[in-house]
Amino acid sequence: MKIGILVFPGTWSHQDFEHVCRDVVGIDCGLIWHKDTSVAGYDCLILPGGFAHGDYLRCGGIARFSPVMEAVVAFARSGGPVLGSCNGFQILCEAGLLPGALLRNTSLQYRCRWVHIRTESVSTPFTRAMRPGQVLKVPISHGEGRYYVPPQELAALEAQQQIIFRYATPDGQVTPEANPNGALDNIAGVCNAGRNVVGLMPHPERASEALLGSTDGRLFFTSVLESLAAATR
Amino acid sequence: MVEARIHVTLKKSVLDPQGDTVKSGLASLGFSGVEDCRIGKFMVLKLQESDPQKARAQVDEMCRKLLANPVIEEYVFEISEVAG
Amino acid sequence: MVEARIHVTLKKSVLDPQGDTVKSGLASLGFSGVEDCRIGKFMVLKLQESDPQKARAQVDEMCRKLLANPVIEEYVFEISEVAG
Amino acid sequence: MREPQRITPDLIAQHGITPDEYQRIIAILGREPNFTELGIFSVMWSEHCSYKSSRVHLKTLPTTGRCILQGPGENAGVVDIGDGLAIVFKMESHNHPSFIEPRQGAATGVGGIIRDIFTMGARPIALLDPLRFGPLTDVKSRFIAGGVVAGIAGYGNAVGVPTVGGELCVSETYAGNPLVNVFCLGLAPKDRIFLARAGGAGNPVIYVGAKTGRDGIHGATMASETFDEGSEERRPTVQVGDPFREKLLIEACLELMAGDAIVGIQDMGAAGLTCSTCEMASRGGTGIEIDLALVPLRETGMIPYEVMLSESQERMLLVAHAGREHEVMRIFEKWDLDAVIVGRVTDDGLMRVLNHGKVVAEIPARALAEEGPVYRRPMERPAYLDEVQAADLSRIPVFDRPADVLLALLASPNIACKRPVWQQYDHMLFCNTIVEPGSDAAVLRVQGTGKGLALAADGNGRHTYLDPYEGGKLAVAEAARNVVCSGARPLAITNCLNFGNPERPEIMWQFGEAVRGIADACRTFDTPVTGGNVSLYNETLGTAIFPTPIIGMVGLLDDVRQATTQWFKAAGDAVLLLGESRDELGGSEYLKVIHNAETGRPPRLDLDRERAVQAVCLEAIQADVIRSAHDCADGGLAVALAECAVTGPERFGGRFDLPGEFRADSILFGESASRIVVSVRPSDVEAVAALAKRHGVACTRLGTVGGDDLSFRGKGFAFSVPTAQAYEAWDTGLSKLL
Ligand SMILES: Nc1ncnc2c1ncn2[C@@H]1O[C@H](COP(=O)(O)OP(=O)(O)O)[C@@H](O)[C@H]1O
Ligand SMILES: [Mg+2]
Repeated sequence: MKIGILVFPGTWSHQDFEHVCRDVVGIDCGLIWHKDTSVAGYDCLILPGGFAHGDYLRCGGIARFSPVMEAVVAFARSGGPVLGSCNGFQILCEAGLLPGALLRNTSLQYRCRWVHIRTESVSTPFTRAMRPGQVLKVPISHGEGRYYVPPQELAALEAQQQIIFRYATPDGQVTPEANPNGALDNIAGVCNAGRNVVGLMPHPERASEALLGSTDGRLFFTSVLESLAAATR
Repeated sequence: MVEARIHVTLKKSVLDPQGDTVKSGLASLGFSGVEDCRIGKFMVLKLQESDPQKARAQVDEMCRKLLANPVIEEYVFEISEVAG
Repeated sequence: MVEARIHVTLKKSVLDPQGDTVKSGLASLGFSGVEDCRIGKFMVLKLQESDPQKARAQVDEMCRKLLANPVIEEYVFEISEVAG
Repeated sequence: MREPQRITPDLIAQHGITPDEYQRIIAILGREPNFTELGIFSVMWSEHCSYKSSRVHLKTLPTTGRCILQGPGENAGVVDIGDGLAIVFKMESHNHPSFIEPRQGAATGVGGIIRDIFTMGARPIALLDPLRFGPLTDVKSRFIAGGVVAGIAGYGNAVGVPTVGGELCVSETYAGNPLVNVFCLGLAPKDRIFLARAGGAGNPVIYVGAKTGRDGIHGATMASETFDEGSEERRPTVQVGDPFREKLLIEACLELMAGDAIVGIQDMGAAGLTCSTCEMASRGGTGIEIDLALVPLRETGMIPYEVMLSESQERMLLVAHAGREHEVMRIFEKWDLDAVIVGRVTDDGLMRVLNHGKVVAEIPARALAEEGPVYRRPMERPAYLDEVQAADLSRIPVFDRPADVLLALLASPNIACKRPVWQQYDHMLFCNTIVEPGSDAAVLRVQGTGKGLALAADGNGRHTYLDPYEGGKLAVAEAARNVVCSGARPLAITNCLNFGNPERPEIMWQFGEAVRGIADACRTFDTPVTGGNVSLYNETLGTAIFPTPIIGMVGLLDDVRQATTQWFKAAGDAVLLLGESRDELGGSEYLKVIHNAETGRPPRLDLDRERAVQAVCLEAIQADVIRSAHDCADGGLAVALAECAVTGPERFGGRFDLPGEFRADSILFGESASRIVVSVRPSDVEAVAALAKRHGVACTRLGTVGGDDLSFRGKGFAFSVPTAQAYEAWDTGLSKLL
């Protein structure tokens, strides 16, 4: 089983995901250059953080047209597990694989800090190893993480339990104070209708070793391992 | 050669904190009369294209595909002929 | 009530990395004819001010003081009357 | 821009070239220079590029040591950290550009120092940003500070190099002249360091990266130029940074340097194409010939003078082995970057610049790069020193409300929490950051080795103003102390020396004394100087800034798990002071904030005592007998104790007895050097005391961690402050202003 980590020009978290996959969790992984046109041979795709194409115009706006994205879309449509973190989340939204958009933080400033997120749904390939309502300690690092969907769509997301994470207090309260960027309803992560594509602003790869302050991020990797194993069974 | 002047603005329903900040910034500078402030993008493209009709169609496609995000933004543009 | 439509753009000789990147982005999308792309800001202000003359003077001052950065940017604006 | 037809004395003067220097140019060329050559000499022989005023002093700095692989002279210093790895680091200033356009000025400063690092073949993994501004209560200074921080965030975050620490100090002295220094550190395989040398006659010279525009061309000369209409647009333009392109450059260059297709590589920083060509030729003992017609241009109508002097960002020059060009081209094509062969290496030692095949400049490269003027400028002890050093501090009244003083100090911008700044910086990228901003030094792990690196930047302009020699020593000592408190052994330093106009004897004296202090301290701590940067002419209206040497110190932890933070860990722990408090109020933050006085003698630093105190702290950390260590600096002992109590993830109270038989404010807030506050398990007190004894270092029990208040007792005072209140003051002090 092999994880493919996409690299766009300006991506910078791919090394960290590679490190966690290889050195921490022990999953086979490989980098996929944005000019490649195939993702064959990979069982799971990760779109990491960074500033693809400098995040010029709109975060992820240009990256979604990279040659590799056709293959990514096909992989997602066929039910393959796809995770987008930070810039990767923004790209997935721009590509239409996830609902909504990510806007400039209400503070108008970049924010790099630890936050807590509450797991709203464990029925995705990336959250199945978590407990419902489990609070995770993970870092954020972004200037444009304010999640937005039009009101009517929000209701639909709620109804179909497509909201996967909400910013919360350490004890799981969803409060305005716990919201670092002004995201609608404290939304930190969502999934698509097929539930196989998940995006979130935080960085699980930065929270996968005790030495770095949290191991909660590992759950994303163990989850996808479990679900892939289950799928092949 | 034609020039396209494109305005991309946030939909009314979308909060514009930058606009709000500029508004309060102006207030603190003593400009009390500012009722509202919205901030968008202004793009000027020069196209190697003689036929304004074709140009218009092209630019509209550019906006739909890349220059604006329909979830949060709307766009308008004018086309004018300019010297190469 | 008057509305001011302000365009703030980078001076010609100032590098516009965003514009350049969007230009190549459009090219890779197949829009080969794009010769140049410059990206600036577009601001719409609503002012509690009946006298267009006064409004014009005010907005000009706002631009100089806050809305534009004279070191690298230039600005133009129009004023029009709108229903409160 | 049109070329002036004749080289007039005016034109020469406008290029900042003295009559003597002009004669030297004629001697080198054997003829009069043309306009392009004059421009080339003017930038290469400018203070910034030639170090003509500072060189004689910098020569006295210790630059060699066991682990030093590359000292000053290349783009950055290189230090061996074992396991086949080397660290590459350097600090640069971007003071003046940041004053003109804070955001872009700071951004391009970050871009520039990052290029210095990956030019050597190292992947940049960390930035520090020591900053100095005027009082943030002043609108202009707040605007500058906000712009600078936004610029560093905007560039550093996008390019993908975490900013893990820095400094922010405010003082009236910087109001008209902010300081923006940026430190960058990179990691490389020890045996794959690249140097900025041209070699092998016939080898192709390749230009890579952004196109060349009229960015940042020499203001003086433009002023002299006769403008025709529409030339408004052609005035020198502020450089705008493009972190995205820089990111591509990093990846492309590192990919290229993983192979052996290139001979040498150099970034185009100040004096862009001019500096990179003649320096590579000079270092390589070769010549270089380039044709400007081949240089990718962004603007039309640029004349050779402009192309050679342009400071457009995100450009590099490299020399490839003949026949390997295609490998270079292939890699840069992959990253969508321009790569153009603009010339070749020659063996005639000349920097020959052609334009469409016609020679427009021809200068001996070595003479231009290495044989510029060197001045031993007159030095004279400034008159103000007698006055400030003789100041009778006993005339300054002792406060009556110590609790309010403590709160005021905790809230003062120099001491208050810097989170409003560093939360705007990605400081976690690469999963190396073990100790985040907020403790004495940042600690990064070195993946795959179990080792760690501690990084700190320090420098106190007020101390250096009151005594330049002591100020130089104190800056190195505090930086080393910060690194030691984090559990690391100081390895080496880089520095940024920010001073006034060197043509004034008293400024030159300040400079010479500060450098002497830095040199003495570096010898004592065995931390050689691997490079740095000198920024002179930091003046407004004839008044110089406080002389401000900033030290960037790097330390090594053999076991990164021993990384130690400054905050208390548990109630019941004993709090000890390593080192002694003396009656030293001079130059303190307390005098400034409470009495608005910047006078007296700065704390005296006994280098051997300092070394001993640091040895105790480091051995105690390595023996795992202390739980926190914090150096005692701005605000003195009371502030240091409060910081231990409130700056961590968990807040504590504590009761403390402060030693000292002198005036109360001096006991509480005096800034005697060579002091470290540590907290230890009760069972370890003896072990630490024994260690201190062995090194002949005073070890005083100050008190115990615990409770909800911070209580202080000592000769002439007894008061307490609720921990929550102390935290509030410290936490909001800066955010209220920024
Ligand atoms: N401009 C800045 N950018 C990033 N971090 C900063 C900045 N200024 C201060 N810090 C961080 O805040 C903490 C406290 O800074 P400072 O009070 O200068 O420490 P010290 O007094 O021990 O040198 C340090 O970890 C430092 O790295
Ligand atoms: Mg310190």
